[in-house]
Amino acid sequence: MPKIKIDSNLYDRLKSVTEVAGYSSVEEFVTHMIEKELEQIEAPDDDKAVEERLRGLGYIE
Amino acid sequence: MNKDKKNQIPRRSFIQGAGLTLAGVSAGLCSVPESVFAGSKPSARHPKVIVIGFDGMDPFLTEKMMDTGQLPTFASLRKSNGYRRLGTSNPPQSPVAWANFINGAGPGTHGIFDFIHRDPARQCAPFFSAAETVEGEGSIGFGEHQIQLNFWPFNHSPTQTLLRREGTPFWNYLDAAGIPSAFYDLPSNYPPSKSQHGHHRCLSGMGTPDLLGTYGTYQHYAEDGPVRTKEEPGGMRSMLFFENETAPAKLIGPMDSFLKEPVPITIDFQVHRDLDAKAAVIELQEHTVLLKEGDWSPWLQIDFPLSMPGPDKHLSGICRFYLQEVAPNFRLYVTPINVDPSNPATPITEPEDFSKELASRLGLFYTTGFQEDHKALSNKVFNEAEFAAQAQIVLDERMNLLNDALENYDDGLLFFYFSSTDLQSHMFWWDSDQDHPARPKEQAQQYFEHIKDIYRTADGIVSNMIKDYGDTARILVMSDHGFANFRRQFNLNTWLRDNGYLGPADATSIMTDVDWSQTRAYGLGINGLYLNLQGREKYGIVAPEEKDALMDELVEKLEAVRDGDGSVVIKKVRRSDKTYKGPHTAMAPDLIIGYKRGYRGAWTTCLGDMDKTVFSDNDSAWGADHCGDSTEVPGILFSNKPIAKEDPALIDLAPTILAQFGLDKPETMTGKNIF
Amino acid sequence: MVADPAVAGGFQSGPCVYRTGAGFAVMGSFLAIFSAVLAGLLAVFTWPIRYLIRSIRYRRAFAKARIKRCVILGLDGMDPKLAEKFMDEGKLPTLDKLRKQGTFRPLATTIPSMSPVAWSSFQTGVNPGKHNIYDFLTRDKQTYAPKLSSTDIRGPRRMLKIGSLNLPIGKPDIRLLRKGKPFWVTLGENGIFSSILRVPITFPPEKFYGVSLSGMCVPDLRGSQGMFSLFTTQSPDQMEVTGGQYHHVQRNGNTITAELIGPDDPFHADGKPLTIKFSVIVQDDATATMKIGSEKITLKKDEYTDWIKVDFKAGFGVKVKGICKFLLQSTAPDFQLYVTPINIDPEKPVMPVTHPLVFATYLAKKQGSFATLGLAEDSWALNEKALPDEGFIQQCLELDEEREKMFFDSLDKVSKGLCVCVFDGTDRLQHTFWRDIDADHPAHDDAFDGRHVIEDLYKRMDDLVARTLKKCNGDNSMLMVISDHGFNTFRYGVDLNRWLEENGYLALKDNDREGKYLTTVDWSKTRAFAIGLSGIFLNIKGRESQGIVDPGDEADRLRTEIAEKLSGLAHDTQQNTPAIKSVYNALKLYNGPYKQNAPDLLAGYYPGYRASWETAVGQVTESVFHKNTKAWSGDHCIDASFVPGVLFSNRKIEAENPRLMDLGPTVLDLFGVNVPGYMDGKPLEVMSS
Amino acid sequence: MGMLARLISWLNAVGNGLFGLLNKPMTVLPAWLSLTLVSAVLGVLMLILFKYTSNQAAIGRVRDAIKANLLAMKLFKDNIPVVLKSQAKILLNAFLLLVFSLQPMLVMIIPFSLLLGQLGLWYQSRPLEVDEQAVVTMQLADSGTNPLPSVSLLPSGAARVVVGPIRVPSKRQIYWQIQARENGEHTLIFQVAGEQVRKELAVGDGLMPVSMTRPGLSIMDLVLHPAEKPFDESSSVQSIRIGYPDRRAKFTGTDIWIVTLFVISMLIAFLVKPFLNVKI
Repeated sequence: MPKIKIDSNLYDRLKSVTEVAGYSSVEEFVTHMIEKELEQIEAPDDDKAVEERLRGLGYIE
Repeated sequence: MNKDKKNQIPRRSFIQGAGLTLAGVSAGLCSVPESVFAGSKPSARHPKVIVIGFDGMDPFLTEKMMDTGQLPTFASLRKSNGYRRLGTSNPPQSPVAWANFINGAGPGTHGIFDFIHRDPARQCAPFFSAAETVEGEGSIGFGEHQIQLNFWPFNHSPTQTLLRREGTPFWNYLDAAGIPSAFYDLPSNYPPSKSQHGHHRCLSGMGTPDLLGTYGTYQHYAEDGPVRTKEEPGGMRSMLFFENETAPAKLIGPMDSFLKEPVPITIDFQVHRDLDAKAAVIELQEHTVLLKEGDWSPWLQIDFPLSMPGPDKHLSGICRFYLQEVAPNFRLYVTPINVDPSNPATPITEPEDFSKELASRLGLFYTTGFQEDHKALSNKVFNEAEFAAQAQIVLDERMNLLNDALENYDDGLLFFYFSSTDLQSHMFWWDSDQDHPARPKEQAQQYFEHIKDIYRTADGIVSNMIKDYGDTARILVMSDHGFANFRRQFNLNTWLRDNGYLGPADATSIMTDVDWSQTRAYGLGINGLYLNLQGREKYGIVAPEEKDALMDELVEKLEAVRDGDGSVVIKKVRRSDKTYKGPHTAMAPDLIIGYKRGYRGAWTTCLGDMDKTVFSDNDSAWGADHCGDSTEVPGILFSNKPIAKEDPALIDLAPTILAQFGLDKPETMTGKNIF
Repeated sequence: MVADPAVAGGFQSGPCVYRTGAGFAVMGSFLAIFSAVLAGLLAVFTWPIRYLIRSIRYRRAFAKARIKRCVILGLDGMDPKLAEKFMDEGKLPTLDKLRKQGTFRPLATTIPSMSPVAWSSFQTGVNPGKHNIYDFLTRDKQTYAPKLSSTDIRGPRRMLKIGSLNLPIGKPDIRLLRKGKPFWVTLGENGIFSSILRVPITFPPEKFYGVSLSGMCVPDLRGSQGMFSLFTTQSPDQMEVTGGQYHHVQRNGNTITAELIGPDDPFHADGKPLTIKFSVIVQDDATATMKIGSEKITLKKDEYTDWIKVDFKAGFGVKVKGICKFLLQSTAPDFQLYVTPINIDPEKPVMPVTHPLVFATYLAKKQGSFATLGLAEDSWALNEKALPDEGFIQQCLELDEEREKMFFDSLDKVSKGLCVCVFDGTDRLQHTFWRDIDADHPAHDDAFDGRHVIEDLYKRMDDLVARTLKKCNGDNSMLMVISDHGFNTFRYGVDLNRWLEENGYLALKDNDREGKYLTTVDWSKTRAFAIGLSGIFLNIKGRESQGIVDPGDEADRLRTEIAEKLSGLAHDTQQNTPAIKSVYNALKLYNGPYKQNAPDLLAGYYPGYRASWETAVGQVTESVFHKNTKAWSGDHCIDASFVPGVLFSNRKIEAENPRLMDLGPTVLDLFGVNVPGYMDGKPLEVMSS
Repeated sequence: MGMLARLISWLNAVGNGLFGLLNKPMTVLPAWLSLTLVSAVLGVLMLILFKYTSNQAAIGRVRDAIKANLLAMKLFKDNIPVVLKSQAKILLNAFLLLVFSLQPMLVMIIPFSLLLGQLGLWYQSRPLEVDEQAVVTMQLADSGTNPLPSVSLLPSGAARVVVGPIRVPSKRQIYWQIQARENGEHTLIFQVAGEQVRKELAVGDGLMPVSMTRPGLSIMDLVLHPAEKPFDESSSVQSIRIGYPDRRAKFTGTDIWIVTLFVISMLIAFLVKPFLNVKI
């Protein structure tokens, strides 16, 4: 698993707000930030199979 | 395996050993290994030097035979100024002589002065001079077993044999210069010397023990043998009892060193005889051997299992059976159990795998230092003809080995040693019209003729060598000493006692009943005389300031000794402080007795025993020897290049060989180039 | 003595004859012994070192613990009212004993009261705003298509194309979308071992100190949530049905040959699935033999086979390994063979379903193959009548048995720490057999009077609890029996999209009512749409790809407006009971970093109602209300206040209104581990026994 | 006993016939290669036989149990009682595995003993070379204390008698040392008290079948020495053995061909195992 370096001051700031913001860990916090940004930038995963994947879920038809 | 060879030798086995060593002394001088290509082949080509050692080859007999045209090859070498008598060592005993050859210098550099030395701190406790066995330490016991902790992480040293020879052998200089050298059967080189750079290889010669750790112990089985196995010097005898023409027997092997109280490993075997067919079947382990009367079996590999607390460990030995007689007295001889060259229990070559390589090409062969079983002859297990036949087997094997050595020889030094000229001479030599003390005159002459045959064989060997390598190689043929009759024995200790140097007057041995406070000098070994010196010997009484005078007095008196018929007995007595130079003279005797031809120190005096009379006839089958004064028994030296030096000696050969390869003579060597 | 030479020297190979024969045996068992001894020695010798490291690293492990072991038995969907009724009737003696001697309380569930949401809150001890699961489904912001809320599977990033070959480079990216941190991860960080079996929303498995087997939402081998196959000589009306496929087969004498459809060929872009041929030879009315791959199987009518291994060969020596069960339903006049969805083979899983990876292999070796599919009970086969009631019940029983084996093995293996195991049969059987106990249900059939599927289920669970308790006796174990929600009837579906359309919030293109997945919606005129089982999303500008609602005041106003209008929505005039109790504004309901991802509004239905089947998948029908005539007749996707779960314990818990999200903190507290600040749940006060 | 011995000698005759067909191809190939091929075929045969004679289902279960316990030791390594229990179970199951292998072993033992007997003819010993010597041992029937009958080896061009006959009454054996004279498959003819007795002698330098012993009617001997017609129980001669030298196997560096056979056949069997779906 690749590791990313973060400025230690930034890390301290992150850490101090992680819990307040409702994250369970700094990693979760950072991951969420990245995911949010990626969502804006990345092309959608053009996946026809979405429908397939839902098949059989008892609650839906 | 060498457990019984300790620093201090039990008296009984010591005497046995002494006899063997005597044999070795004489055998030793002959052996010069050939140089074969060693280790990694250096890219550069090197000069070729081949040295053949005929142990104990005598110049007087050789010259006589050359004069009568019986040795044409030698004679032609002599004609081209390629022959000299070769000065031997002082005393001319094998360990001393071969060490001189090896170091290119006298005994002061290698520290070997006799086959027996004594420890003055323990007054006169004797020990072998050439090698010593050091007891191992750090073993652990399991019940009746013990295991040597000679592996990681304990690394305790196991029982091992150490070579006592000091100084640097000349092949080390060759090895360092990248020149290959190979030595076959070189004496005084067991355990086989290590090669630092991998250019040296050798098969150890005289001094190599058999699997029992002795210098050779035959086993003899006969219907008239002793009911309980009986040991004798150099052998063991047992009785065979046939029931329905089948007799059980036991082959006695090496000590089981994994037992706290070691006992020999024995292998049961069966002997079946067929009186009508005059033949026998021997079943031993997986071998079934059929022998007619007078047949020798091939070499048989015998497996000796050691008792380990874990998996069994095995020692491999080899031996041959010889069916002497089927009826009326069934007699069966078994050679000493030799170390198996294809699976050596103890290294007998450098590198260790060299012996396996040889065995894979040649099959099995004798590996002990003394191969001709002279003890069997001395003990009357063999008659003369049987001994000669067995000696012929040895010679044939060695000829075979020589051929192989030459086939695998490219350049560098090849040294090859023959013992036949020595051990057979000890038993068969008689170059005199006088009566042989032990056998009728005609018979003595007949056996002497056999010795001459061997000389002719030697001529043939050299002839082939000259034919094949005369143009490309420097060929040297040498012996370490000559030979002389051994008709009369002189008991030095009896003489010292009778002349008031050793007391009391009724003493019988310096080992038991001597009074050291009455003793100023004692004899030990074949040629050594020691003063009982204050501050050196434990019970020394001779004050240092008296030493010089006492020595001069002894020299004078000893040189004046005459036999009953008025013959001179001792040619020269030498003071060691005026004879030896070098860093290792501590063990040297004070005086070295140089006997005339025909005389030698008595069998008994070697270990300090006294006889009733000073003189006695030698009635042993061992009827010839060479342990006289060095000037009495020179060796021979032939070369295919004219020899410049007038009086070459053993110590000159090492510098000469080095010079052939363009190497300078090291400072420690006192010999000189003979060319 | 030397033996007879003919024996001694001659044929050394004599004993070797036996040696050769014995070779296999010795080799086989030698390897086993060797590895055992090696592994054992390794474990024993490194134990002190590991112990030392652990004790240094986790000085506090168990130091302040008040219990040695905590066992949580999850019975998905067990309803407190039903339980209470059966207890009062004396049908659940063990649970009744817990009620009297320990604890029995309704357990407040999450809004919405759905398993993925509820179990996520259980795992993490937080409200959905912090774990990001609001429904089974969420919508794709780009395409408006529904997608699974818990797991995101993306194919390998790169493909190597050679002709028609499509070689994947690298592994597919499988991502768990549940956020937050399960409390057993926290336990592990404090040196406490856990065994977590089949808790929903744990796929893909996360790393922690312990073992886990993923539960609900693990896909089958084809990547779906479970697709059965039915091979029949009848000509079915349609080949594709919800949750499965029909295959028309020909009978040739006594032989039927067909192909089992597997996963897509990973090496071909054309999307053709891999298949495996099989043949069935009918023996008589009740038996047939089947050959599939290298296996030969005897089929008996109305009996499931064991799990059969099916290897789909994809070329290049790659095999995609799956397992499935066969059920021979009839041989004549029509041949009919039901095949369960093809599960990932746990012995050699193509996707990780356990942590560590070999835990699946361990379980498979220990107890044989077992279902790995998240929703293993094939309710769609029942809905589509591919399975009769008995066949479905039998399936549930067999799955529960598998579950029980691994659960009890965990109890044996974990003597200190946490054991959690969730049983799904309770949920699936209540969903499908509620019609039996609700006489007013559209799918109710008087013919079923006298069968007690649900009652039997509760009794069976009571027995399970009894046996679990036995294993917990005398070792300072705390047992909790919990459910994530309760149950109620599901008579009518509510088509929220139709309601939105009727009220002018949603418009269709060309009045097309056939398309699913919101594909027929006219986004330029749509301000709100519903998808999933309770959620309504606004079509917000910048958030949805074709959004038209301004995110600010307009959105706020719209939320309030729809919520007000929808609350109290009542069924047609004959029915006085309203359908919707209240509509929640997610932004107010949730707190946490992910609440923006939640549907804007959540509908809380009254009992008897639920989002309609059509709404769930984004189809817009012509009426708001639909009769539910499916076997799937019970549900819990209604207002959370109607369907709390249960909490039983062998210890007294002093809390009037315990919540599902309080359990994690409670366990941490019992083990003496500080409850992290981000958790919303609070430790319940547990009396020492 | 007699019946069984007769059956084996009949099977041997069949085996001799079958292996006789192999004569040509075998002698063309070098010994190590033919042995390797034979080993490979044998390995596969044994595997197939094992599959159909063993209780595969039970073996599969036991192996699964072993693997499960191995994994348990890994998964629950911090729980020492679990580790120790798993270890004990593995040992128990390993023993069970042995037990389950007994049945196929018993089935295999008879055909493979006969087969190994045939292979032994080819690979155990090499024929004598010209001028090479060997010991011939004749075992006579045990007829109490009667003196040994007069026996002689009739002179032939095949071999020369170097020593013997040597008569060993205690073992009722007679020995000769013979020296081979010329290449070929010869027959030694012995005159035993008016009766003539034969024994094959192989001289040559290639690969040829070498029958070390012409056996009597003992089961073990029949299995080990299939090539020659066994002596009748009533015959005054019970066996004749020639002490051929061992053949050395090139691959393993050992002189025991059966080790090569064993190693290669096991190796092949394990390589082929997954394809044949055999549980061992």
